[in-house]
Amino acid sequence: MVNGVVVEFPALKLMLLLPALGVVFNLFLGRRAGRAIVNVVSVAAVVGAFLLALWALGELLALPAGSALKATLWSWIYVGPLQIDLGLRFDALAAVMTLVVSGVGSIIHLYSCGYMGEDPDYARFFAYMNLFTLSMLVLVLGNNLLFMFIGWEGVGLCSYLLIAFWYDNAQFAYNGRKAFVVNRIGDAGFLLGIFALAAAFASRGLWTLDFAAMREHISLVSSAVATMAGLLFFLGATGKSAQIPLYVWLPDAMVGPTPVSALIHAATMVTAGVYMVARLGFLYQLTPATMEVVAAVGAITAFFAATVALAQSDIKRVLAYSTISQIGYMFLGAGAGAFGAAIFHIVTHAFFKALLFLGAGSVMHALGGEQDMSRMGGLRRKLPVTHATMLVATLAITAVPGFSGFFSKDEILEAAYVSGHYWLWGLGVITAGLTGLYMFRLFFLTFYGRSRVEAARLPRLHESPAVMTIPLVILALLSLGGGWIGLPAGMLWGDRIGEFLRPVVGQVKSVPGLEALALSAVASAAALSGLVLAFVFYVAAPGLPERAAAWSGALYRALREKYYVDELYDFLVTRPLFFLSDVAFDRVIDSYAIEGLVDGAAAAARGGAAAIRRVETGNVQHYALTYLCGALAVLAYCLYYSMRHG
Amino acid sequence: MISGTIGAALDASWRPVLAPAVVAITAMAVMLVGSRLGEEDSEGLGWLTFSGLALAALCAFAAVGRHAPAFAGALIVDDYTAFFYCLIAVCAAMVVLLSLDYVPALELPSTEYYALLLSATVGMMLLAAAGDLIIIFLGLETMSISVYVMAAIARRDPRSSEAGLKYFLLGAFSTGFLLYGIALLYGATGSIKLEAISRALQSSALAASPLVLLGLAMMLIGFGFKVAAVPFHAWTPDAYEGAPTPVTALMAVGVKSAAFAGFLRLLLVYLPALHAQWGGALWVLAALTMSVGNLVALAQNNVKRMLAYSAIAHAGYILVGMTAAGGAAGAAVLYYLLGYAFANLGAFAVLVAVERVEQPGTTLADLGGLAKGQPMLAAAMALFMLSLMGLPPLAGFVGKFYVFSAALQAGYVWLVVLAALNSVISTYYYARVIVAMYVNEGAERKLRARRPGLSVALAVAIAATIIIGVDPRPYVEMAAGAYASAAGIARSGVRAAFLAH
Amino acid sequence: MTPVSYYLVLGAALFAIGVAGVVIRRNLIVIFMSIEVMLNAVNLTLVALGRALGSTDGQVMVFFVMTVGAAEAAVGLALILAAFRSRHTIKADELNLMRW
Amino acid sequence: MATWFPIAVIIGFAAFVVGAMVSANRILGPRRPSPVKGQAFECGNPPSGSAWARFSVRFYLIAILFLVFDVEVVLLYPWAVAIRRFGTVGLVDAGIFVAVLMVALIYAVRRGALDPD
Repeated sequence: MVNGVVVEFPALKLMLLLPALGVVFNLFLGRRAGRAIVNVVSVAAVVGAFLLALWALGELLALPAGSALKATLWSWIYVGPLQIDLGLRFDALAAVMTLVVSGVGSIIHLYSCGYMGEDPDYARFFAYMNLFTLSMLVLVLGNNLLFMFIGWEGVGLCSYLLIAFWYDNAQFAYNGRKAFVVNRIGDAGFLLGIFALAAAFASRGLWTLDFAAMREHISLVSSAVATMAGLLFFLGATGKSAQIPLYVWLPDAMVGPTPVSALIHAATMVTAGVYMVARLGFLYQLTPATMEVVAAVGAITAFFAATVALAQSDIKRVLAYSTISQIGYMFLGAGAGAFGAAIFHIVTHAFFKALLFLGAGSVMHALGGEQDMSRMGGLRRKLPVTHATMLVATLAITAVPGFSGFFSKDEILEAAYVSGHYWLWGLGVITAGLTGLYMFRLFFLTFYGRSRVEAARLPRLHESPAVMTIPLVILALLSLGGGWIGLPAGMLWGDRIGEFLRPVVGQVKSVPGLEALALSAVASAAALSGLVLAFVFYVAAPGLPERAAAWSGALYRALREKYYVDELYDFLVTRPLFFLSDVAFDRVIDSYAIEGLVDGAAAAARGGAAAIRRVETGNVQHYALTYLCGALAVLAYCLYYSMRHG
Repeated sequence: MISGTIGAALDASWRPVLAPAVVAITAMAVMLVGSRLGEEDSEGLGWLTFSGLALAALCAFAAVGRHAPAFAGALIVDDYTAFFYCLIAVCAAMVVLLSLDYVPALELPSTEYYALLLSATVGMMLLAAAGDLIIIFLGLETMSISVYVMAAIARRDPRSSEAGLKYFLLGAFSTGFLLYGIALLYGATGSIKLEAISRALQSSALAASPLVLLGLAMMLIGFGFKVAAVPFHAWTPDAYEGAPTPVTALMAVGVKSAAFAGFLRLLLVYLPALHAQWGGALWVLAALTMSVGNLVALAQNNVKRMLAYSAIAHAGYILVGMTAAGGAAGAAVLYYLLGYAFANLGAFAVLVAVERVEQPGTTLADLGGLAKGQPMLAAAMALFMLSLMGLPPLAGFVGKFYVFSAALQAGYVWLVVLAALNSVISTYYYARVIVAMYVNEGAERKLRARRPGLSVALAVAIAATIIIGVDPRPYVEMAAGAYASAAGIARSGVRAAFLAH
Repeated sequence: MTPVSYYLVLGAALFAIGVAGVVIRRNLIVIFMSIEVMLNAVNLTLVALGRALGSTDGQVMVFFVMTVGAAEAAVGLALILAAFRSRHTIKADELNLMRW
Repeated sequence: MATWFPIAVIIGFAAFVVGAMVSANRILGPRRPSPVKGQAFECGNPPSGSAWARFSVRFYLIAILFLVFDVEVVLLYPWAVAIRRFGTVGLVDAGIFVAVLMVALIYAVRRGALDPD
């Protein structure tokens, strides 16, 4: 371990204060202040945080490797000898994440000023966006698990509120419920993981939830506990980061405003799970079995989501599945021990995926909210800037050599191969091919071919205003060049981001240059063949996809219907829970069962309308009977106890 | 000479009951003044009640810093008592603030309303201070009988009288069980003083006697009713729904705190020798209470009814803490009650503000679009829901964290896992309220002009919910000190188990 | 002298009769009377135990139970009256405005 | 003991006869209930109105008040028995108790609970 120093840096608090002020202002004064001031305040809050992050980065780079900046807000909870401070810690890992969150966040806030230009509820929208930025900063800067959990819950809440921003009630009732249930399952995993880890340390006399301290003393934790805690945390990560089995909420989340999808459901929040696993890397490295699970879930999710993305026609849904797939890559990297590569992929993914969403938003903006790709096509001349920037992003996500996605994905696949996960590496390569296919399918369907835009919308087709296109251009530049901070070791200036992160996330094995080159070549070839296939299908011979779909029949239907997983979950989880609540407890136990007890089985058997009429409760005597049954149970317990012990 | 004797008697024995005495005198004053004034000046009566309660909250401090039996052991005066005197007085005062414009709006008989509120408060305080079985019974009944009538006080609303009647019938029914338990415990140990009972039960032969066990079981059943533990909970939703909203707030907060105060003192402080006996029963009650409360709450559309099931669920979490027993658990429960009280009071305050006169009872649909029309009210309600949900860093989360950690330290791993899963389920129905306010559209509604009292109550609840959660240390110290004082262990003893130094 | 256990058994039987009455009878007044039977069963138990133990606490307790019981009776009858006025029934199972 | 035996026989016989007559009625008698038979017997006239005659609520109120005050006074008996032992303090305490009852009485009077109609 490299010996760094920890330096007090109070300006970190300011980084949280700025968005917090933005929230308060927008929530309570926003409507009165008017649109222009709201725009300025909310963007300034995030940009200010970004500038502070740059300043902090400068300070950090001046310190020896492995150092960190810290600031303490106040001491929060005491349980036994356990003291939990609300403290901030700005080390290399947090630095990268903070820059991504505030940097990409700034760009998306700027874009939102244009995108939400007509919405009457802009103040509320920006209040939520600033609150989200605040929570996300807490999540990445928190120096202990509990503080991180505050941010974790906060981003979840904001995501929920922002998804709901444009929902109509009926949809929300169903989708919101699903998103919520699924996410809470993950959160329960996280919370139980915290308890497990805290208890494990406490049993060895160490009372802490602080990352640095836990990392130092991780050897105190037995591998069984580490496995359990690791799996629980990973369950939390699958919920937040939309991995199998808890990914189902993300595609539904796409009904929110597009900047929200870009910020929350692509660039930042959904990668929080990866960040958490990287942050707890010291825990995962204790247990190879957990690492295997992480890697396998990641690779399988990547592949699975890519296949679903092939058959979707809603542009944002394709992007949602592509996000799930890319995060799968990140977990593959993390599971293979290459936490640095996973974080690197978070960075590049934030650039190109935010760009893709914002580009899609620009298209939708031009088409009056149309999301169905079967009603797009031939847009490249009408939307030149959007087209050009989307092309860069699509090339980047396809991992064409030289674009940002290439470097990070390459590192991940190399790590998977080197660590001996040959099957998962193979799956990753196939997925790379699929990525090329479905992304260029999206690209060609949108911008090339015959225009399928509804005639009524054609005259009003226009490129988006500058406040929206400038962010696109900035992101395009980043997608193009952002990967160059992590070149393969030994090439030019080498893997700068990897070296920067190494003291925090550790080192991975690498392979000799020639072998690495061969691995890259295979992956790139797969990606490019996907690209070519997409060209053939959607530009050169547009009739082909129909025939292919007809030919594959059931498989295509399964893909289109997302393997029917939503239906399965609804059947297995959501409905039983509500059935239990609604029918079992409410109607049956409270009334039916007791009614049966009172009047004998005959009454219950009378059935029909009579039974329904008789299955009335609110009857005070049923309550008394419940009470009596409870009382008898308690008495029976005591009798039993006294017989056993008396 | 005589005045000297009386003076000494006052000093020796009145100081500990200063707070309930002030409340009782205020109650009589309200009866006398109110019956003279007639119904026009209900607000004046409200402020009279409020000032009496505020004075009582101050007088509560007269009990701080001593641990002494008073009235020959009938009452116990210590920091624990002072803590609950204060909490109960504050809760009741907040309820008065909620009632100020509610009582005239619904044309409730204000003299009776405030007098009953005060006598219920006296009962709660006595229950919290009870040092023998008679006072437990008297406190419980003074509180309950007053609240029965308060629940039924809206005579024009048939649901109100139904709520009162149901609450009364089941309450009296459960009183029978509690009383039987008291009789058996008295018969087995030969004393009604808790201190003496505790000493008698040190002998293991007596502790295992069936009479003691039966008495204990009956008392569990009786208290189980008051704290709304499943399966003794069935009255809760109906009573909460039908009662006028401020009365519901009193039931959810005051009655519950007082009942837990008595229950906790009885079990954790005086019957720890029987923990092996009651621990198991409480385990099951806690598990059932959490699960049923949360699951049934999912299906509710009436907000008051939903809050009733939520109150049941929270009783379950508190029972988890009680199951764990010990200093850390006792302090955690006290802290939990503090956070729970303010979040709930706040939620009911919002309901009072939103409720329509012509149609009391608020459904989720009624909350639709509240965020647009009343952003402050909606934000406040969201805050309270988040705290009840247990979202950090609000009071609800910290309370749960303490209670669950105490249970974990005591080795109740599965109970904590169940509790964690339950709090996951609970987020759903709390979130529904937020969604209703922020997402759903609703018809523009004319609200009653809000009087300053209600705004003050809201502000206090908001501030408390945030402050108690964000900076819990002073409140945790207070809770730990209170429990330590009751348990007669050195304050540092509980600290060591609970607080870092 | 009759052993105390006789009284205890009688008390228990009375208590059980009261409980059964509460659960079975539908007339609110009768339910209420059953509750009074429960309370008086406890009173009997208390007096018997107090005498057996030679302490007055039991008897004192009975005084309080009686007074509280009277207050409860007053309130209970008033509540039943109020419910009867608004609903015109004293059947327990017809008070079901609120449920589920 | 022997002198009690005939009495026991008589009691037993009486019980048997009563039991036999009641059960014979049940076993032998035809039962065809009809609405008319179910009516209350009012000397041949059809019954009118409910059996729940309305009393003035005043009766009820006074009865309740009597009940409560009557029972509260119970608490004074033990005090009266031991009055000398409690001395001045006891006197003051009892005074407070009575004062509280007085407040209730004043309240009841002011509310008109004791007014004659």
